[in-house]
Amino acid sequence: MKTTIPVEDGDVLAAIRAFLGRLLESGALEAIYVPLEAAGGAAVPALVTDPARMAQANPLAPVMPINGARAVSALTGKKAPGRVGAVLRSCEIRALIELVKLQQATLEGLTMIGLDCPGTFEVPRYMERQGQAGGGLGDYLAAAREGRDPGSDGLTLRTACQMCLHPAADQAAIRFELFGLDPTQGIPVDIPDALAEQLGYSAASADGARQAVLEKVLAAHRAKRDGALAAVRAQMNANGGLPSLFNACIRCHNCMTACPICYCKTCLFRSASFDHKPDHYLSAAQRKGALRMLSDALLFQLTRMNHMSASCVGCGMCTSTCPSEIPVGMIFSAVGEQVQAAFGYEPGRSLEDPLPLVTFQANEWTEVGEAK
Amino acid sequence: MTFTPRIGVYVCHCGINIAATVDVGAVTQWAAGLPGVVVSRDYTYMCSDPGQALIQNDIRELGLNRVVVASCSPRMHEPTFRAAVSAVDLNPYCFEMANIREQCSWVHPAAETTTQKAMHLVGSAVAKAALLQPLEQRQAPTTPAALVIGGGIAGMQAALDIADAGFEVTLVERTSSLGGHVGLLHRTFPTLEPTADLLGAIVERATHHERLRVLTEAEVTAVGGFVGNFDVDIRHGHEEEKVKVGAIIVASGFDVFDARRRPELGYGVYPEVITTPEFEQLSQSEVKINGREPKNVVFIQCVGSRDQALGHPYCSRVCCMVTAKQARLVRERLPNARVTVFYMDVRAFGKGFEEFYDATRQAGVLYRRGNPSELIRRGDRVVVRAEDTLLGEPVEVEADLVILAVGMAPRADTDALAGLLKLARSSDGFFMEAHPKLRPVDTAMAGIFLAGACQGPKDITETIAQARAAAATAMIPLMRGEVTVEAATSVVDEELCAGCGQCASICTFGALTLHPTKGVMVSNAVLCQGCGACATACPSGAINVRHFTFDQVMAQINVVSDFRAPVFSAAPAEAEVASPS
Amino acid sequence: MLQIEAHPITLQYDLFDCIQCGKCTGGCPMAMKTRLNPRSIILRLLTAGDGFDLEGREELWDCTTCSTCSSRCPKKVNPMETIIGLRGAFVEKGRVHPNVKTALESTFRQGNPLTMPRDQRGAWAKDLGLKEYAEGTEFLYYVGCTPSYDPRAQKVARSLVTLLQKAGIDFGVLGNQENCCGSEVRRLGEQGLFEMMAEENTETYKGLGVKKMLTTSPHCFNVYRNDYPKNGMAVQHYTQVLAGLVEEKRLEFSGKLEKTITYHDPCYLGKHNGIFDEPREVLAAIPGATLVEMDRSRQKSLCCEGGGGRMWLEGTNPSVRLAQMRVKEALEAGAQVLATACPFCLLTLDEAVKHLNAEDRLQVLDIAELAAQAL
Amino acid sequence: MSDNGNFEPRIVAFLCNWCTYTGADLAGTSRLQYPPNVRIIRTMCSSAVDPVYVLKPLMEGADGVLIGGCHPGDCHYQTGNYKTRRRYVALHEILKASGLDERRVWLRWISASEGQKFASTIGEMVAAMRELGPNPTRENWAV
Amino acid sequence: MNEQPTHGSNGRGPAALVIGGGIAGIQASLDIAEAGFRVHLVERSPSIGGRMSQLDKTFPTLDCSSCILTPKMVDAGRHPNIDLYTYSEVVQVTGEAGDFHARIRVKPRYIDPEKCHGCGLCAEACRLAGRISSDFNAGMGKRAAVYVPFPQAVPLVYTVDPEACVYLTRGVCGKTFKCKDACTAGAIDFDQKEVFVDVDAATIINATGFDVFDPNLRPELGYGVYPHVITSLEFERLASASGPTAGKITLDGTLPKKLVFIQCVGSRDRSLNLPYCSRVCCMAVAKQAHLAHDRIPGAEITVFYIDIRAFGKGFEEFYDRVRHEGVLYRRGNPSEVLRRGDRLVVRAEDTLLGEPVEVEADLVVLAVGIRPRADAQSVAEMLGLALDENGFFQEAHPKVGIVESNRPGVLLAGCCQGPKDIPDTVAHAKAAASAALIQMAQTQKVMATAHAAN
Repeated sequence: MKTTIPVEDGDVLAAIRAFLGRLLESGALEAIYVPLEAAGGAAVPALVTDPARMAQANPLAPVMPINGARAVSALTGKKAPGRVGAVLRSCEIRALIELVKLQQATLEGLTMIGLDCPGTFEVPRYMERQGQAGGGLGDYLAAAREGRDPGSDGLTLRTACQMCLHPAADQAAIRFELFGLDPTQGIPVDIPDALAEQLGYSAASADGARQAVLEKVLAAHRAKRDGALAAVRAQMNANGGLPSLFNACIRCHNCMTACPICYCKTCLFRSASFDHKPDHYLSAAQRKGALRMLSDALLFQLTRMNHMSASCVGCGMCTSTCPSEIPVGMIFSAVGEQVQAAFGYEPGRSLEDPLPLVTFQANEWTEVGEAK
Repeated sequence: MTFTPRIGVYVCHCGINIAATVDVGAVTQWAAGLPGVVVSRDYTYMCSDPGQALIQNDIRELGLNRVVVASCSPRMHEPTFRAAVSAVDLNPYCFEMANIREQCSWVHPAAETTTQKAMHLVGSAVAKAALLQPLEQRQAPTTPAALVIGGGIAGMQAALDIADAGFEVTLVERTSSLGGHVGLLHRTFPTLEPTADLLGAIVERATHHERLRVLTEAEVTAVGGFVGNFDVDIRHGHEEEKVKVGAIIVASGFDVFDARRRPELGYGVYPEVITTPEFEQLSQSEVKINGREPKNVVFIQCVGSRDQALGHPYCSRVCCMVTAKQARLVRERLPNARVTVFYMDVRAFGKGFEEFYDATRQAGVLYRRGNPSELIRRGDRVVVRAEDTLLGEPVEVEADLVILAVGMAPRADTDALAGLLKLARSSDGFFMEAHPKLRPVDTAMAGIFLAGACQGPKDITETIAQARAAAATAMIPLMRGEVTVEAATSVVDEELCAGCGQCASICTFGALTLHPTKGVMVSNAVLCQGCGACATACPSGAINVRHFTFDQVMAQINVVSDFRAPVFSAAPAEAEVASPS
Repeated sequence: MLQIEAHPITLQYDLFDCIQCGKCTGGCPMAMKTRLNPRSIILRLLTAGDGFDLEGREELWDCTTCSTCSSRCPKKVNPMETIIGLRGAFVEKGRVHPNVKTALESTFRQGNPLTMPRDQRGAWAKDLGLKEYAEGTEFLYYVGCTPSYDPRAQKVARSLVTLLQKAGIDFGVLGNQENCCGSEVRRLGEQGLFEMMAEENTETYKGLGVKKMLTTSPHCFNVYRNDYPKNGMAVQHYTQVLAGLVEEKRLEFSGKLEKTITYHDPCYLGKHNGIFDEPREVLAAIPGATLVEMDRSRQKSLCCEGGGGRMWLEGTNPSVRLAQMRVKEALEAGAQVLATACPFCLLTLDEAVKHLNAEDRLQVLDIAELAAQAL
Repeated sequence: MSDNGNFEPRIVAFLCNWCTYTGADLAGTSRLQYPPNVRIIRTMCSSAVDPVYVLKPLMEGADGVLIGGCHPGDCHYQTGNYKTRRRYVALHEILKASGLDERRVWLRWISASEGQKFASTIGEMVAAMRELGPNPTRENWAV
Repeated sequence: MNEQPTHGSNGRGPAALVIGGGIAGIQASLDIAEAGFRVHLVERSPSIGGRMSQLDKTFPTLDCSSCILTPKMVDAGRHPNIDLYTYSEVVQVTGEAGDFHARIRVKPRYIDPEKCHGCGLCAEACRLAGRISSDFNAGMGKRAAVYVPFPQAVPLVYTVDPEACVYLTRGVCGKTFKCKDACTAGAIDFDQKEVFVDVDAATIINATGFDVFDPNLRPELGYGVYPHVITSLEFERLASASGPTAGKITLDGTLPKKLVFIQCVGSRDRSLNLPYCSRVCCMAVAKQAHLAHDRIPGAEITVFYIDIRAFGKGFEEFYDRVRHEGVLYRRGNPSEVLRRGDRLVVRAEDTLLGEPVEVEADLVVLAVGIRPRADAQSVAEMLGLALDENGFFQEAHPKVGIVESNRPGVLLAGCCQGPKDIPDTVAHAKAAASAALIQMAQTQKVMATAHAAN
């Protein structure tokens, strides 16, 4: 049901903290995954069981150090040990759904708590922003209400967020709505009826301008996205193309480590198969007169595309973690978009959609395999 | 692992089949320089006893632990050499072949490039060999029973042989009675024996054999399992039943060519025009057309055979003699009738056939060489228009009965059955045998065999021969009581497996399941057919198909991707280049 | 318009056995130069239905009855006899070449096709003191028409007599009583006349109690051996007799004959009756003689175009003559002597040599003549 | 790109054991000539062709990669080639999107009885790769 | 093929006697042995392999004959359930179905098979090296008096040819035996005597094969007179990589430019009492014409035929292909072959032109038919079998009894029953194996019960 969480003297964060606290106190949930504010102003993803700890919880912090899907995968595995909740952004939820299909996580016993997401900043930007005036929560919420980019000159949102097409956490069981609304008057929440009763909430609708503002945000993001992807595609198809884009890659595998979809225990490229003998490198070098060290950088990226581009939700964590500032996420979004389009597949939309590469039809792409 | 490969490379001349286009000496010398190679030799015929002895000696003398033979296709001689190496206690899976004949010397000119290709192929094989692992072939017990699909003469004969040998046989016939096409025949060539005589006896035996279960109006709906242990679902009338068998014989027969596809011959338009099968029926009662005895009878051969235009390029093998037989019958039944046979070539190839053809002509049947072009109506008769190619003149022959010798076509449901049994089909649409010469009744699917016209046109004699051949081959696993289980199956590396289950969803044979506690996948070697789709599906490389592992293939790729003219590195000290021939 | 019924003929000659392989026509020496096509004739008969028009089929008279066709047919069809049968139809209707008419009439009246008087038949041997054949004589020497009347062929008969006498053979002749054997009559399609003659002659020989006969001509030899009703009479061609004598050393050659000889197999001796070796044995026994073979020898011997009544018929293409081809072949083979054992061959080949002005390079001789020279 | 007409394309082919590899053998037994620019690696099924196998040669400078499988419906493993087809579609999109020339990777259904088709396919592919010119990665060591 | 199951304790179950080690005998033996029964395989010549081993390629797939045969030979030679008796003959058979007793005569090779490695030093040393015409090469190749018929022979053991060996024919061979001196293994033993082995068998398979027609019986075709008129079998050896010319189609070093193939030589010929069709010649010629086209650039190839009998799977398609390659098929049965200058001339009628034709040729190949083996009669008497009107072994019934003979328990396989191509032969052999397996299964039951009884 739709309800509204009362907010006292405009302190939205407090209201949310209280709400999360009550989820634990009431015993509705045994633990909740949520960022806690830590010394130095960092927001650290944590699993909270003690309601008192909720005093530091800050789901509204515009930062995403990791994609929560990985965390949830870790704490549910093939079955959640207890009644666990997780505060997640849309990109985290969609990644989580892919991981569920890949049997790396389960929604069983998990309560997803989502928020409308106006976007996040890279961790360093977030830290900078902390200090600044107008960089506070109020401004962030206002941006959400007006449907404008919370970023400001010099302090821009993560590019992935600027072009996010899923700012609303539609699949979450509990959903905090921010777009087009003034939460200081009470925070509209979508919540399962049973839970609402248990916590003693009653139905109350305050939809306001949310839909309109959401449209506006999407429009802006779509425009941004189209431009950005067009740009990166231009680069990929330019002379040198993709290889030159990855020339800066140092094969640190950060992108893979940060990627919520890359679930392998050990990446193929870290396995014995790519742990070559010295003579291998020598003969490889002899072929072209020079061999890139570490080798197979592009092969690694292409193989990763091949493994996960169908499931890529565009969270951009790869870009965020790339020390060489290669627009990895942009590239993968560009590729992913085409692969997903080919199969009419939208990652994270629903558990019902099977992964495109583990299913098939007898009578599809019948032209493929026949000489043109 | 501390294993160091000691590889022997053996390059075959295959007489001149390889040596004429590939510089065998150069290949041999080049191979000697490859990592892990300790000996490299060439010889005229590696497959010959001395060739094999050469390899066996080196395994003993030089302590080889991997062997590469560069010769013909592994589909040809892999078993030969595997047997040869295992005879001296080298695991047969430590052997690899380079196909430098079918895929090199036979398809390219004698040139440097061809030799280079051969070198790459050998190098690729050596690279793989270095990573090969010994595998064990296991034996699985077989179900001492057989399934025969089709109750025609082929199916019955095969079923009877297997049952006579002491095994339970289930015979599944789609229609309500046994006998198939032969049941529709009147008499047989070349003996003119009434069909009923020979067929009756067989049907009788089939229906009363203690170990033979005949299911009419039945069909196979699903086939699972593998050689030695098939699980077959049969729909029998209204009930479904499951049977377990060790071997399956397909004897599903053929369809008759539809003469309407040659409209110029007027079949279906002129009542005077009938087909050979229809004449079989007609000839059992009084031969009358339009209520009167025909005075002029014309047979037309190759209707729907030797006809590329209609996609039947093949010869139907029986029509010539069927025609000769029917022409004889006409002469017997209607002594005053003129009988003319139009033919292109008279194919009287079987035992007693040419003699029968002679006798048919002696009986007054006129054979005219030519393939009639059209039939037209003239008054109360039809006129066959053709060229007598031996006169070199167009001719018109009036007829009041025209018999079209229609050919044999693959059954319309061949596709469905092929899908059910995973059988391949030849370009002519009939089921494809494993090898046209030496394995005429086997299929690519172990434990499934072909009998009769479902493999291609045959007369009764050949059908029975082939049915019994299929029976003999099918009996082998049943009599052995065991089959060898494929050793090159999938295996899961528990360290790498994340249990994502993509492999399980992709596996056709349900060979992969999630371990209840370990959270990793488990492969069932008996169910696994070794296709390798799972390995492709696994992003972490946790699943490999033995003998075709990721590392082995990548090693091959590393060699063949390097198209530079092969570099001769000085052969390592212990490596030896030898050429006894 | 010369209509005949085809169907009876197809049955009479088992033409349905034919598979139209063409082996007959392929080997037919006349097919090379005329319209004659045995295979095609058979097919036309088979496909003729009721009526078959012989009008304009003059090529049927080209056939030399050399039997190449029949001797090679894999299906045992006999095109040669079929053609002879068809000639019969012409004869019945009296539609034959005047020469043929004359030959037939002459045979009927004079007992020879050469229009020679019956009472001159024995004249050639006047001075030889030959005895009349009588019961008990070992051999009846059947001379034959051509050797009896033709001056060139007479030499053969004389030589043969010399040889037989030298070998001390007990033989007799019939002189003017000798009657034509009817061989050519039969080949010309006059079956009726032939059967009449065969009957008469058989009676005569029975009456004389002839047990063994030898002939000059392979044609006579053949007709007695194969066409006459069985009569318990053993017929031999003289070359067989000579070969026997040579082998038994009853006939020995003291003289020498420093000649290169090639032997032309007469059709009626070779292809018809499979006698290839005896003539060669005789030649081989001649001291000094070198035997060479032409490419076409034995079963492949090229017909001289003298058989099947062709002695009286030019044929439809006289411009090409097989005898001349044959003579050229003999010359190619490097022979100085072209030996044969048949009067017809002798005459046709002799004429060919003259026609080619090769008399100085090549001599045509009968084996009997050669043997006699070597005595 | 006819100026590249004279260069020798390098093609790596992965052939399924049951159909295309056998078809290639048939081309051999039938002595059907085709360009020697191809190197064949045998796999049990086309579905066993890991995209890495296709990408690796392309990185090494091979000008084309051929995947050969049984015709749809003929797969010895029933449905392997259907899976191959999807993987190929995905790979094609990746190559297309990432500006690596997808025209260098071919999938072809060639049965055991189609020796002629195999030979002509190689011929066509060599010609097509000539048209495309050398794979840039031939020279690019930094991949 | 390791650890074969064998019925009955250490193989003393019912056994089968297979007479003839051609593809038919080999296939039947392998099937029976694979099913776990013992087989006594008896081959008269020094090696198994039979006619098929002489062929170059096989129609219509063109795979090389020895390539597909050699593995089978090796399997048969290696099979633990097969006792191989080569250079041996069955001389006597008694008993009845289920309980036959046969006597095998093992001829002396004058070589100890245990010691011989088939190295061939003896053959090199032999005084007659390169002077004895090789039957395997249809008389075109030469070998020594001590020999293996062909390199892939199974077993690879040398044999001294008693007809040729100087010592065996004249009692003395120079001062010293060159072969003995050469043999490092000391395998040569001129004191070897023939030995007789008695074996029991539940069933007997007769797979004695066929002979080819002797074209001297068709003198007009000039075989034996013209060196460049050869038989199809001789052509196979010429075309074979392992043949006397290593696959070069030539008799005198120069490649023939004009080839003429003549079909039905000794087939469909009632005048020679060979009325039947030999079944294989049409396709054999098509194949050889293809090989000639393949090996001799620009060769003009003509095939004379009566009817083209391309009846088998893929045959018509192959015939189409050969014509497509430019081989000229002319309908007509050549009447004679003549010499004209240094060329041969084939005279025939092109029955479709309706004209006699003369075709020049550098090489004429006679497609000789299949005949019963010369010794069919004596084998038939030894086994108590009937022959049909053409001299092939008579089957029990032309349709349902094609592998059974008139004698219960004795079966027929391959061309000894009538002309067959390789697939038909293999099928026939396997059919015989089926009948044999039934017999043996039943015999085994009897044995088992008998065993249980006492």
